[in-house]
Amino acid sequence: MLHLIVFSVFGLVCVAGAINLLVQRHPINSALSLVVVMGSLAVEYLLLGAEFVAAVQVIVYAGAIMVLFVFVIMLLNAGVEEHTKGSRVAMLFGIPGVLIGSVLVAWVLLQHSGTGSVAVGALPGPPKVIGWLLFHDFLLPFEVTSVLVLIAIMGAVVLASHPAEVQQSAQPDEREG
Amino acid sequence: MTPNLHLWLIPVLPLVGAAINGLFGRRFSRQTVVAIALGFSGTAFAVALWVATQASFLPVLENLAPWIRAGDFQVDFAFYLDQLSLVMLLIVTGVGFLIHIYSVGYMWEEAGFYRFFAYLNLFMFFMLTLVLGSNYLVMFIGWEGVGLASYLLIGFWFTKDSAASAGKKAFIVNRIGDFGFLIALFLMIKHFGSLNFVQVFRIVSGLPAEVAGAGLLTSIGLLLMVGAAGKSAQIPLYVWLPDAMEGPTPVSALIHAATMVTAGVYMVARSHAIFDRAPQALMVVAIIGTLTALFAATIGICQTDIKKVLAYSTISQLGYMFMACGVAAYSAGIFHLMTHAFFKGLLFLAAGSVIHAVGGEQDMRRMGGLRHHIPWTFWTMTAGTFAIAGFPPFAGFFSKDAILWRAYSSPYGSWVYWAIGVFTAFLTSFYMFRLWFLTFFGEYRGEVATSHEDEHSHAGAPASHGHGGIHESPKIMLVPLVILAVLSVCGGWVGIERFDKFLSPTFHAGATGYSAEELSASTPAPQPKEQGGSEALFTGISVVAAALGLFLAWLLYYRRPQLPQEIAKALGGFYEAVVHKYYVDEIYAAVFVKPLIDGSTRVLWQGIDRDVIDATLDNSAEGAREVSDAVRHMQSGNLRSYAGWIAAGAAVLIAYMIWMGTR
Amino acid sequence: MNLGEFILVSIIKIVIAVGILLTAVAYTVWLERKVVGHIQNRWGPTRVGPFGLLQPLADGVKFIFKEDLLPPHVFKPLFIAAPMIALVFALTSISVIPIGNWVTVFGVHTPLEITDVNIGLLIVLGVTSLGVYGVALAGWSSNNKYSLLGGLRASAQMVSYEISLGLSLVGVLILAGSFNLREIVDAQGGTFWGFIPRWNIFQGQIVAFFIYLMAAYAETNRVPFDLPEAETELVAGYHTEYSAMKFAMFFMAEYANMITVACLATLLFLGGWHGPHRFGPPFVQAILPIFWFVLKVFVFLFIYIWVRGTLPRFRYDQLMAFGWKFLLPLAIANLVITALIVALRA
Amino acid sequence: MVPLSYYLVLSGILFACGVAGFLIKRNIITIFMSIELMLNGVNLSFVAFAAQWHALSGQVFVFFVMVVAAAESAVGLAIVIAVYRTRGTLNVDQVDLLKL
Repeated sequence: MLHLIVFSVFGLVCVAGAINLLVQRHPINSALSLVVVMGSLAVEYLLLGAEFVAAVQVIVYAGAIMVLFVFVIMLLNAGVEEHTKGSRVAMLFGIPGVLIGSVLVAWVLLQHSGTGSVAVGALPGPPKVIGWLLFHDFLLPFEVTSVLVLIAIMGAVVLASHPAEVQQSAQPDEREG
Repeated sequence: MTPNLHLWLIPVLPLVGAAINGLFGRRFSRQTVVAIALGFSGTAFAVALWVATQASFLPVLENLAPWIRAGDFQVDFAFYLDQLSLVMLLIVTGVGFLIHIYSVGYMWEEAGFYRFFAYLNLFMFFMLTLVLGSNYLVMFIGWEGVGLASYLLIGFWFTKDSAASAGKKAFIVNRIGDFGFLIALFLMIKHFGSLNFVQVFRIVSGLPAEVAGAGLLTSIGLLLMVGAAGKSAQIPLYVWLPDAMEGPTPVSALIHAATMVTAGVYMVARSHAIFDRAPQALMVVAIIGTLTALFAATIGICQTDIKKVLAYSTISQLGYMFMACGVAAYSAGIFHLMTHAFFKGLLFLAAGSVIHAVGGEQDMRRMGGLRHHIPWTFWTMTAGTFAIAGFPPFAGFFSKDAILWRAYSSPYGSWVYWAIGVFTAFLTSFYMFRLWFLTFFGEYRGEVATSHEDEHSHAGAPASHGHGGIHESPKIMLVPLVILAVLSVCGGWVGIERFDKFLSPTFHAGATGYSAEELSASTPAPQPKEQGGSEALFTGISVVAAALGLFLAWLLYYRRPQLPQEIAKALGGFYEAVVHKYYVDEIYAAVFVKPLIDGSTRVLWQGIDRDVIDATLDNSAEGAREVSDAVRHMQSGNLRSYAGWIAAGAAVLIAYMIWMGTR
Repeated sequence: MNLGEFILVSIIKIVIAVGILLTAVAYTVWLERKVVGHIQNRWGPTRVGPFGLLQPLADGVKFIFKEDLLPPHVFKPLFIAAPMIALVFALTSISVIPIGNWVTVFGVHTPLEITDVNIGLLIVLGVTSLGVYGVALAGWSSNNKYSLLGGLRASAQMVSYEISLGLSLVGVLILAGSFNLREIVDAQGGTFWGFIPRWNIFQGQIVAFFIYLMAAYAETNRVPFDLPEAETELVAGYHTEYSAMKFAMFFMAEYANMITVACLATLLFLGGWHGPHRFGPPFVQAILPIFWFVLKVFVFLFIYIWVRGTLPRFRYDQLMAFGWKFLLPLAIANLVITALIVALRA
Repeated sequence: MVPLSYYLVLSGILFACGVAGFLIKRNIITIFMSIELMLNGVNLSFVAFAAQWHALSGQVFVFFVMVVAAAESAVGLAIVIAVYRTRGTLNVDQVDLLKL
């Protein structure tokens, strides 16, 4: 019972955050809603016993990725979203498509809700075991992702770095400051 | 132990020369080009001579590399040398080398000097490949290659419309023959599973002879004959050869008299095992040869262009060779091929020398009395003329006499062949002496040769010489003439019997299934059909025919030069027909070319190509454009639209999956 | 222990912990003013109470009663939320930090921390990594260029140094084989050859300790890495527009973070509550571990203040270059070497 | 005991919200956040399935998803910065040309 209550509370927080993300017109509000979603998801992970995943969720998603988002929003000083009518297709086909798809999936899932249920901490994911899995069964994907991250770092640096002439004109200013 | 003869060297050497001259010749001086061209072809000749000294080891099979391996079917790059190919090898390299030398003098002033020698070397390469190939496919490479070289050389003066057209004509007519040849090859692959001479002949000799009816071997034989007729200018595919005289005279001598056109004869002789088993095909060969000989000779009588006369004479002589092959007297055919290469090469070169002397004029009616001006040419040409006319002891006498005798005495022969052959010999003698008298005797009928360049520049021969008057050719042209003249005189002394014996391993090898009668068909042994004594009588008749020709020519063109016009008037329409080569070109144009062009234009081009194929493509392109016009609005560049499509598609997929899952 | 008892004990512990923490924060401020004052050859606070000991109390009263300014151009919700976020996360992280062994008080057996979890270290890291939102949002919502620059600097700096910080801890984790802070401390009990304690700092993690030290200074925006609030260029950085209690929250959050970092350093590198041989009566023996712990934290905090009093500030590009080009490679090298040694020993 | 399907429905709702955000929002950064939301929804179902089938590899996959998400957001945000620098806008409706 407690499990269901906790699940429902944080599930509702999750959904509320997600909907707030859609409703808010300022990106920074959306970003904070997303942080809330991630935080409550971490709690859901804890409920399922995945404590390590929950911690990493907070550290990586909330603590790093979303900080990056907030940082970019601040850097670009992104303002309130304009309401341009750019795409009829998205409204005519996309939104109904999403609605139909999600309703269908939910319907099917709830039809079979009796087939399986999980208890609190159903599958503890201690860091040691997960580390073992990562470095043995998933060693190759792990290494490949490391290469991916390296590429992403270089790509981000190259993409976001100023063009040469801007950099040259910017450097003296920095020194003066 | 068979020594390694390095046969591959012989064709490859000219190829290297052709490659060097063709790729870099533009920057070389003429001397360098000559050195390269003569060096490589001369070396090839030397290697061929050395190979000939090793003749005791024949036959030799040299397998260089595998080419096609498909299941059991296998074709290799392999060379095969036996007595037959050795004879051809020596003719090709020897005569070819002499004509190379001659060309240096003849072509010296031409613009595409390096190009000419590159082509000439290329021709040598392909001709040697043809001769040395150990299977039909390698032979076919050479076969096509010499066609290509011939095309390039006929159209050497490609800026001249007639030369370009003549080149195309030669190429296209040859395609018809090659078509037959190819089908013959396919039949062999299908039924014998091999193209290797040795294997094919072994299989063929195991088959029973097809005495009546058109079976497999007859079909193959006839198809091969079609190929041979194309390459060797036999009825009905001879029409390209006279036009091929548009090319430079050395080319006419080398390709269109001495070597390439004899490839058909070589091929038939090489395939003797097939023809021996297919008497029907053999008969067709003989009939075609005989008719061609007679037919071309009659046309030759009325030609006025010195090279055209020689061209028709070539066709006629090739007819003799086919006649010989057609009566299974292959060695006689090859013998005549050899002597013909000598004297016809000589005649062409001498004719070139004459043309050179009179500054590009080719019409005999404007020559005359040249014997004092160009004595060397006159005497060599005389040797050639007597040789082709068949006077003893010149080379042509021996070979032609052998053919005529075999045509009668062979088990496949008939007196009809012999009679036509003798009549043709008379005609040959007549038109050759007509040429001789018109050119060298009487008064000079041309204009005084100071400003001949304008009017003769059409002729293609070296018209740009900055010399005046009639003059003898340079020594570099005369040396080959003299050598060939000596060969024309002496070339036949070897005699048909010894030649027969030399070639007998080729023509009798593997013929285990032969009956004794057939075996002896190509030997001069006494025949049950006729006593040996009558051979002398036949020889006498043919010599008399030749002499008759000489007399008639003397009468008409030396003694009473106005007589030919009167005879022509008397003959009327027939004479016209002969002058116009029996209107064969016109008939071909009306029967084949025009319907083909009309059909292509109306049906294939305007009907199928434009209204069906083009229309299909145009309409589908138009349709695609219209559809794209409508659909491209989807690709607006708007990210959210794309996402909308994806979402809608995903919804459809989910719905489908659920529907499938709940069914 | 039933649910009610659990909740009761938890509440008591939370109240005690927060009380101790806030007091510690207040007196860390006092300590800093005193120490820096003496370093700068002056007295520091002396007027309020003996040795100025009541100065923090006076400051608190002042902050509470000051007018709470709300500038007109700020983004109000976040402007108000930002200091709360900062303080909440700063205080939260203390909840998993143990200050001693299990004790039995009034018949209740309980660890000397609010809760003992398996992944305590990760939670501390996660919560501190969330602290950056307070600073960043404060800078952005103030709608002021100095604040914005401060906020930007803070977020970039904290994200950058978090990597080095985390990597410097991995060596310790490899040695201990656990994320549980209590187990990590337990692994450091005992001595080498009877006199060198088996602290991680003496187990080859000395390099990691200094990396941690430097990264921690940057994480807490302290000198010499206090670029986000560099007075000379950014007025006061991200809290330029803040005053009264909101400013006090940032202030408290900063010092609470310092204490958290000091506790973590003590737990991970300095052997936690382990000290020399036990001596004295049972009561003293019970108290001694806490004493050792507090002493180590105090030493660490003293170093903090000492550094503040002596070192100048970095330039921003130097700060980033230092973090990415020096600390990070060093931390990785330390990690690799530690892993190699452990693997070879095993 | 909570039925597995509740978790899955929650994850589905999050995912659908992400898709809807992609469709509705005009700001590139917000759209990016919608992608992260979708990834989070997927992660939840991974963990839920892991608990259901007692297979820890489900949790390991979450790590890979996170790593990929981190890499993707780093590169993506760099692209956003580059786009903003050249176009001066973050509105996707105005960024519909490949070439300026």
